[in-house]
Amino acid sequence: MFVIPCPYCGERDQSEFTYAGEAHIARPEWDDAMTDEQWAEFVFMRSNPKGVYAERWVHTAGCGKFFNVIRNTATDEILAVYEIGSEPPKVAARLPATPSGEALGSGNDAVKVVASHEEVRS
Amino acid sequence: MTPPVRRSPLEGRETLADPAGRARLEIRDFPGKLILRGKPDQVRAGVDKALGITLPEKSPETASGSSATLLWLSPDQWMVLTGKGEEAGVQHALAQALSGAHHQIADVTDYYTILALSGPRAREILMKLTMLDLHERAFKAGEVRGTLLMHTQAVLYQSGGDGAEGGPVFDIIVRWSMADYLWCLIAECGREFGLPEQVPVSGERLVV
Amino acid sequence: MNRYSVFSLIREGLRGHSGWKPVWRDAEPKAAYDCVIIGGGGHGLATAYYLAKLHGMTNIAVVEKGWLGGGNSGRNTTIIRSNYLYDESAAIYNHALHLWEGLSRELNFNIMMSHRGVINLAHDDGEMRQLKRRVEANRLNGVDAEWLDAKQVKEFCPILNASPDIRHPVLGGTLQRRGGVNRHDAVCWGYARAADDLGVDIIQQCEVTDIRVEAGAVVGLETTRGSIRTPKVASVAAGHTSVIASMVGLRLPIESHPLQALVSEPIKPIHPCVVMSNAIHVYCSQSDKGELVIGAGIDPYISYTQRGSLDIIEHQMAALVELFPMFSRLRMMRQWGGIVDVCPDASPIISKTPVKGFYVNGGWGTGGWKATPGSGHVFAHTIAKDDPHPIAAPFAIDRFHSGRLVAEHGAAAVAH
Amino acid sequence: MTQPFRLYDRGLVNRNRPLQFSFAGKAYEGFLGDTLASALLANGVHMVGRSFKYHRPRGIVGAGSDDPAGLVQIGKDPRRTDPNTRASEQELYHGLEAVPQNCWPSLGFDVGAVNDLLAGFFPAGFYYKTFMGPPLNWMFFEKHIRAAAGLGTCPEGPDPDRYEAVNRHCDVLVAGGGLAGIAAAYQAARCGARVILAEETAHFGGHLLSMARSDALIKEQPARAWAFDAIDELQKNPDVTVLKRTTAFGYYGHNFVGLWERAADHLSPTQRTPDTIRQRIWRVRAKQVVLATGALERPLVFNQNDRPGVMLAGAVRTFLHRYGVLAGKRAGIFTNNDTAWQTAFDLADAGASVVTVVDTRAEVDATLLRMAAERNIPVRLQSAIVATDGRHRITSADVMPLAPGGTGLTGTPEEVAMDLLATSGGWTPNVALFAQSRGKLSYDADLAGFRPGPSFQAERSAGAANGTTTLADALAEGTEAGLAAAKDAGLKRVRKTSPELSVTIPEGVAVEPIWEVPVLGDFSKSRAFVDLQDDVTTKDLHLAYKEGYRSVEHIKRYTTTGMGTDQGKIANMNAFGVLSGVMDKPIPDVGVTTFRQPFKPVTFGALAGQHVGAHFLPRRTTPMHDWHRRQDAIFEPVGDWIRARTYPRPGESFHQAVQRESKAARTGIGVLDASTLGKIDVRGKDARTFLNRVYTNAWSKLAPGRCRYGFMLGEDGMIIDDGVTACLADDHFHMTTTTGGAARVLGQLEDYLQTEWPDLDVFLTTTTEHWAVVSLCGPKCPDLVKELCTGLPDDPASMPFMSWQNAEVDGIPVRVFRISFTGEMSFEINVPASYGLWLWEKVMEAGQAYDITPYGTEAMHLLRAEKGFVIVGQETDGTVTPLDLRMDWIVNMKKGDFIGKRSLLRSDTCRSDRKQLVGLLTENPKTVLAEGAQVIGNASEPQPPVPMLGWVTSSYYSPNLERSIALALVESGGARMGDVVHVSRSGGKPVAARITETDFLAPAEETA
Repeated sequence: MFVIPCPYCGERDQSEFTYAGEAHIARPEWDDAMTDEQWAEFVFMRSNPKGVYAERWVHTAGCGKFFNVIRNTATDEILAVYEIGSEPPKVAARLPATPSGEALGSGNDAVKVVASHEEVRS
Repeated sequence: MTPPVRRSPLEGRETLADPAGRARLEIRDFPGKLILRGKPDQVRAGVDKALGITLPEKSPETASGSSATLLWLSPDQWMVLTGKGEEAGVQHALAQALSGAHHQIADVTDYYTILALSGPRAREILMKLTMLDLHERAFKAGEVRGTLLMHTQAVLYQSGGDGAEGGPVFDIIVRWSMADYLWCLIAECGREFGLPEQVPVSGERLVV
Repeated sequence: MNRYSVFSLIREGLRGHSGWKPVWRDAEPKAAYDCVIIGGGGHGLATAYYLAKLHGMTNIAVVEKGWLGGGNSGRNTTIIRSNYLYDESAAIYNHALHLWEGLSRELNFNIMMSHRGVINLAHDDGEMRQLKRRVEANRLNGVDAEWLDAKQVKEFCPILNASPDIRHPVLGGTLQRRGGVNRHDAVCWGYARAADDLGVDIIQQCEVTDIRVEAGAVVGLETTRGSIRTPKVASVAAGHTSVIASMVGLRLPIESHPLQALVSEPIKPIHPCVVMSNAIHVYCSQSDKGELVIGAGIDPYISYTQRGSLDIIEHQMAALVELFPMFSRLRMMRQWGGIVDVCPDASPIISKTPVKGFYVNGGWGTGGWKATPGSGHVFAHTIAKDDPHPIAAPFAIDRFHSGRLVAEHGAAAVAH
Repeated sequence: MTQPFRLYDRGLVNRNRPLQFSFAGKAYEGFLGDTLASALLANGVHMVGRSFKYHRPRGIVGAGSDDPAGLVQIGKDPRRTDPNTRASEQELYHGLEAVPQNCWPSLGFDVGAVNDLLAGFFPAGFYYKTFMGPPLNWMFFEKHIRAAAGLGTCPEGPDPDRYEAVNRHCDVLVAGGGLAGIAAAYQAARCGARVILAEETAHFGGHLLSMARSDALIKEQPARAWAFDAIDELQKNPDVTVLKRTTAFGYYGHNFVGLWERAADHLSPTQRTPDTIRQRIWRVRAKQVVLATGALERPLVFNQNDRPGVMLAGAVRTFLHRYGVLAGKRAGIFTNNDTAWQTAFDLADAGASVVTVVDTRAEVDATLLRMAAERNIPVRLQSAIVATDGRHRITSADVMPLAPGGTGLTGTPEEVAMDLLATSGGWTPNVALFAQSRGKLSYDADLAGFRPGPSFQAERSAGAANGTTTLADALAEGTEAGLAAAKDAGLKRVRKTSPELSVTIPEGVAVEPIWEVPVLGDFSKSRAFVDLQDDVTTKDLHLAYKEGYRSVEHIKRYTTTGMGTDQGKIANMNAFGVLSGVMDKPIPDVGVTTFRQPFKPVTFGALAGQHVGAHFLPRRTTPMHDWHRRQDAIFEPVGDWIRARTYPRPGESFHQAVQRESKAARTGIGVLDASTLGKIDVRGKDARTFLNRVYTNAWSKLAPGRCRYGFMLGEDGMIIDDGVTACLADDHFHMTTTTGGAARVLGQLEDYLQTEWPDLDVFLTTTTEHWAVVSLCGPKCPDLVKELCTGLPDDPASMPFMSWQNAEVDGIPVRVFRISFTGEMSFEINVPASYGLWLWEKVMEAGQAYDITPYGTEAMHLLRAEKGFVIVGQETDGTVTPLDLRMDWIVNMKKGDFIGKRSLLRSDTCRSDRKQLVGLLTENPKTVLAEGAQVIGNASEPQPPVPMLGWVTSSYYSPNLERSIALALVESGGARMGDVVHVSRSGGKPVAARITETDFLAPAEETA
C-alpha cells in the first residue's frame, strides 16, 4: 500500500485512491483518415515501462480529483505528483541496473546479496 | 391518510453508549445537506453574500455561520450542512447569490446520513477502520477529511474539540445504503470500549 | 540422460545415489543459434522442447536472466482447467489439457498432474447465467464440464460453507473433473531436462540487454554473457513482455500488474479439489505437501517489483473464511508476488510481429500456467513455420486493430 | 506433582501459580510464565513429535519462533484446536491440552517411521522420478502421499474467537524488545517521537533474560532492572505504544509494517469472554523503523544431530535463566564458537554435570579454558561429535579429534554418555525484516553470516540484528538508532540518554565456521540434518547439486530445505554454508533464498480481522427494504445491493409468484421499488455538448420537461451502460444509470471532464440515494397517480411519453417521470429517500382499491423481455454494440465524435455477420429455453466441436403472451427473421425455435 501525496489533500493511503492508467495519452481528435491501427494505439497500446512511469490516480474517497504521478515501477517509489494538464517534472530514479536487471529496492529476486558493503548503483 | 413520516436508514437503532463513558454512537436528526460545486473565484462572493461565510478553500478547512457550515471536499466542491428542514431555504439563498456564476447546488440531504461518534476512545475506534492519521495533533477540531472506512467512503468532520468534556466528536457522513453496515462495524470496533454488539440487518431469503 | 523409474531409484538407493546425472547441461552461450528463446519459464522451456522435438530445430537456446522457473512459473497456484467460454480459448486450453495428461510419461519426469476437479462457484443469478452459458459452450466444444446445483457442490467439496444465510450464498457451480493442479517446478525441470536431451542449450543467469534489428529483421541479441547471432528471437518473458518488446521498438496492449499468492502451514488432507469463486474472489486448493494454496487478487497498478499490498491479502483472507470457516485458525506461512502481463481482453498474445523474426508469447494475465504445454506447442509451430498455428492464429496482435477480441473477462470467465 | 528439572532459584515463572496441563494424554504441572516447552522440559519431556518425511523423533530444539521441530497440536475443542503450534511459543495456561502431531498410533510407536528404514530409497525429489505409471498413475499414489504428508489437523470450524485489525501512524517503529530495541524506543520517545515498540515474547529484555542477573550491570544494578524501568517509563508516555506478544511479521512498501499481537492465546478458554480479541493485526505506517530483532543461533550439522535432547546452546541457556529449567542433567556441549561455553558454565553453576565441551577450534580464549577448569569441565578442542545414540532422546555421543584444518577426522571415537547435547554453529543476524524491506544483504566473514547492507526504505538495524555481538555495543547502537530515527522523522535532537553497561562474563563469538562436520565412514550412510522439520540432510544438498540443480533456489525447492513452518530460520544459513562447500564458491556467490513475508506464520482469521461473518461486506438496501422483508419477499444480490426479487404469496412457488406479478403489471397495477438506479445531477452551460459526447444519440434538442434513453459505450465501442436522462432546465439534466454501473459511470464521466474536456462548463453530482423511486406500471396506474399526486394534469395519462413533471404528495415534493421499462403505461415517482417507505406504504394503501400488486426484479426482467428491452449485463457482456442489438436508430454517426464512435468502424466491429439480438419462439410454446443455452444449426448435435451460432441471453414463460419467449444473440440474426434454428440442451435433443423480432408485444405480422 503506497502513500500517495494527493496534490489537494496531502499524503493519504493508497486505499483511498483508484488507479487510472497511463498518463498523457490524449484522446485523438476525430479524423476520417485515422486508421484502425492508429485508433488502437490510443485505445489499447501502452508503454508499460520498467522504471520511470507517468500514471494517473484519482482520489476516489477524498477530493475526487484525477492527477498525475511519476512512479518508478521497478521499485514503486513515487517520484513526483502534478496536476492534470501540466508538464511532467524532471526526476531522478534508481533505474534497473544490469547485470541483475534490478535496482536496489526492486522486489525481483535476481540479486539479493552484495559481496561487501559496496554501494548499489542508483 | 397517513401523514408524511421521515425515516432514517437507521430506523430502530438506538444511541449506543459505553456505561464508562469511553465512547458513544448516535444518529444526527436529519440535518440538511447540500453539495455546492463551482470554481472558488466564481462562488466565493456569492457564498459570503448568501451565508455570511468565508469559503474554505483548502483541505482540511471548514467554516461555520449562523445558517450553515461549509465543509471543504474538493477544490471545487463543498458540503453545506444546515439545520433540519433548512436546506431548501439555504439552497434558494445560494442559488440567488450565485445566479450567473457557473455552479451546481444539489440537495443531498437524504443521500447522506450523519453518525456521531464521540468519547475519549472515539479515535481508537475509527482507527480500526480508516488509514487516516487520527492522532490529536494530526486531526484537529473543526477539520474535515474524506476517507475510506473499510468498505465504505465517508466524510469525517470533527465537530467537537478534544478539550471538550468527553473527548472529540466525529460527525461521520455516509451514504444512506451504507449507514447500517457502518453503524454495526463501528459498534463492533467499539466493543472493547463498552459499545454493545450490533448485528446488521440480514437474513433475507436469497435462495429460491 | 538417466531414465527415471522406481527401478532406477532402487538401484541408486543401493549404491548411495552415486549414479544420477545432471538434469541439464550448464551450457555456455554459443556465438550463433537458429533461434533464441527469451525466458526460461514453463512456456519458454516447452517452446524449446517442441521446437526441437517436432520441428527439428535443435541448434537453439533458452536464455533466462535468473533461474529456470523463477518467474510466474514458480509463483502461480498451478490450477489446470480448460473450461473457457469462447471457441478460441477452449481450443488452446483444451489442447494444453490433452498434453498435460500424458506429460509425466512423455518427459519421464513426474509433474504430479492431479485431476482432482475444479469447481467454479455461482453466487447470484447473473453468475448462474454466465456459468451455465459456459457449461453449454464447453460441452459443444468437447470440454468436459458439468453444472452442479448447490447440493452437488457441497457433496463434491464438503468443507464449503453452504449456508443460505451468508452474504453470497453458493447457488451452484460448474465442475471440470479433468481439471486440477500439478507441480510447477517439476514441469519446468522436466521440460528443461527433455529439451537439453534433444540438444537445446539452457543458459541461466543470462539477461538480454538488447535485440539487434537490421532492415526490419532480427539479426541477434546482446546479453550479459555476450552477443548472440540469431535470425529468430522468441519472447516468452512473462512479466517483462513489454520490456523485451520495447527492445525492438514494439508497443503492446499489455500492462504488468502484481499478483499475489500464499500458502498455509501444512495440515493433513482436508480439501479434496480446487474451488474458485469470482464474486467472493477466492481460489483455493491443497498441495500434496498439505499446504493450502490460495491465490489473491491483482493490484490495480503497474509494478515490476514482484510485491503486492497487504490489504489484498487481508481481503482474500476475509473471503476465504467466509467460504471456508474452518480455515480461520490456520496460518499463512509464506506469501509472494509475481508480475502478470494483462491484455485488455484477458486473452494472450501468441503472434508474429511487424519485426521479421521476432515472435511474442505473453499477456496471459493470471491464467497462463494451465496453458503451458499448449502454448509452447503452438508457439513452436508459429516460430518454426513463421506462420501461426491454427490454434494460435486468433491470438495475433492485429486483433486489437480489427477489434476481433477474445473477451474472456467480458464473459466473466475467471482466468486463473 | 514435582518437576524434576525445575530450578527454584531463577527464572521469571511464578512458582506460586502452578498450572495443570496435559501432553499426549499425560498430566503434568508447570508454572505461570512457562511456555509449553519450558514446562515439558521441567518435567523431563523432550520428544514432542515426529518429522515430516521420515517420521523421526523430534524434540524441542529452540526457545522461540526459530524452533523447527517442537510442534504440537493445542486444544481438544474441535472448533478451537490449533495445529502446528510451537511448544516454545505457546504460553502455558491452566488446563492446556496438547497432543503430538504426525504420528500414529502413538508418539512412541509410529507406523510412519517405516519411512525412515527405507530412507535410502527416498532421497530428495524421489517423487519426481517415479509414480508416473502405467499401470498405476499419479492419482493412485497421490492419495497415500497426501495422507502421509501434512502435520497437524484442521479445526472443524467455525472459529469461535474474535480478531481485529487496527491502523496506526508513528514516527518510529521499533521491532524487537531486547536491549537495543528498548534503548532505541527509549531514546526516540525522549525526543518526543510517537513510538511503537513491539516485542515478540511475553517479556521485554531479550538476551538479558537469558543470562544470570549479575552477568550484566548498569549502575551496579542488573541491566534488566534498567530495561524494565525504561519500559515502565515508555508505558506511561501517551505517545508511545508498548506491545508484547507482538511480532513484526511483514515489512511492506512505503514503510508499512504489519504487527501480529497474540492478545489472548496465553489465556485458557475459560478466561476469555465473548468480547475478548484473540489476536490483533497492527497495520503500522511508520516514518522510520528500527530493526532490533536480534540474532538466530544455528546448530552444528553433524551425523545424527536430530535426536530429542540435541538443542541449541543459546536455547538451553534461555530455558535455564528465563524459565528456571535444566534441559538436562548430564550435558554435553558441541560448538565452533565462544558463546556455547557460557551455556556450559551456567549449566554447571546451576548444578548440572557438564560431561564435555567439544570445540571444533584448535585454539580458544584462555579465559574460557580457565573458567571450564574451575568447574572441572572436560574440554576437547579440535574435536567433533560424529554420532549420537538414544531412541527417543539422546543417551550418548561419539567424540573424535579433527584432523588439522578440520577437513577430516583422526584417532578413534570415544563414547560420552549424556542426556543433553547443546550445540552452537554461530549466530546469524535476524535480517528477515530487513530483507523484506528490500535492502540488500552483505556477508560478514567474522560472523559467518549475512548482515544488513544498503537500505532501501526508511529503516536502520541495531544490536545483534546488525551483527553487533556485545551488550554494551547493542545498548549504544540502539540509543544511536533511536536518536537518528527520531531526527529523520523530523523531531528536534535532544541529549542522548545512554547509561554505562558492564558485563562480567566473556562476550563475543570468535566463530570458526565448520558447515559440515566430517563424517566417520560412509557418507552415503550418514544422517546429518540441515532442516529438522522437512528432513533435509547434507546428502540431499549434495545430491541436488550433483543432479544439476545449481541455483540455491532450485536446491531449496528440490530438497525442500527451509520450506517448513519455520521457513528455515536456523536451517538456511547452514544450507548456504554447506552449498558453498559443495559448489566451491564463497557464500556470497552462492546467494540466498528470498526472505518472504510473513516472518512467522500468521493466523488467517487475524488477517481477516473484524471483517467476517455479518461484517464481511456491506449490504446496501433501499428505504423500502423493511416493507419487502415484512412481505417475506425473496431477494437477490445485485452488486452490493440486496433487491426484492419476487413476493410469493403463501403456498405460491417462485415461478407462480413471478407469473402473477407479471400478469398484474399489464392488467391492473404493478409497483416496483426502483430506488437503486444510479442518478447523476448534470449542470452547466455545456451540459448538452457533454451528453452528445458520452451518449451515442443526439441531445441538442431535448426540451426541458422531456426525457431520452441513451447508451454509453467504452472507447472500444462496446456498451457499458444505459439509462434515461431528463432535461430539468436548459443547462440542467437528471441522468440515470444502471444499478451496478452507477459508480463506474460517474467515475468515467468525471475522468473525461477533468482530463479530456476541462474546457466544458459542466459539474456532476451523484444523487442516487437521495431519491427513493416508486415505479408504477399498468393500464390503471394513471388513476392511482392522479389520486396520489397534486400538480399533475387532470389526466396523468395525458403526460407525453418520455416526459417528467414536479408534483407533490401530501405536500412532499416529488418528481414524476412518465417513462416505461415494460412497454406498459408507467410512472416513476421520485421522492426524497427519507419519505420512501412512507410513500411506498401510502401507494400500497391507496392502491388497494386497484388491487395493486408489488412486483420484484424477476417480473421486471420478464416484463421488459416481453417488450424486447435489453438489460446491460444480460443482453450485453462487454462484446456487444448498439448495432449488434439492432438498435441502429440510437447511434447517430452524423453528430460529432462520441466515446467509442471510432471503434464502431473497425473492420471486425462493423461486420454484418456479427451476433445480433433477435427473439426466439420455440415451436412448442410450452418449452422454455435455458438461459445461456447455445444456438446451433443442426437439429441434432454432431460430434464436438459443434459450430455455435449464438446463445440465449434471456428466456421466460410469458403469462401475457401465454407462451415461452427468449432473446438471443445470433450470427447475422437480423437477416434471418423467420428462420428456424436449434438450441442445444445438456442431456436432451436440441429444441427448434424460430427467429423473430425482439418486441413480442408488437402485432403478430411484424414478427412473421
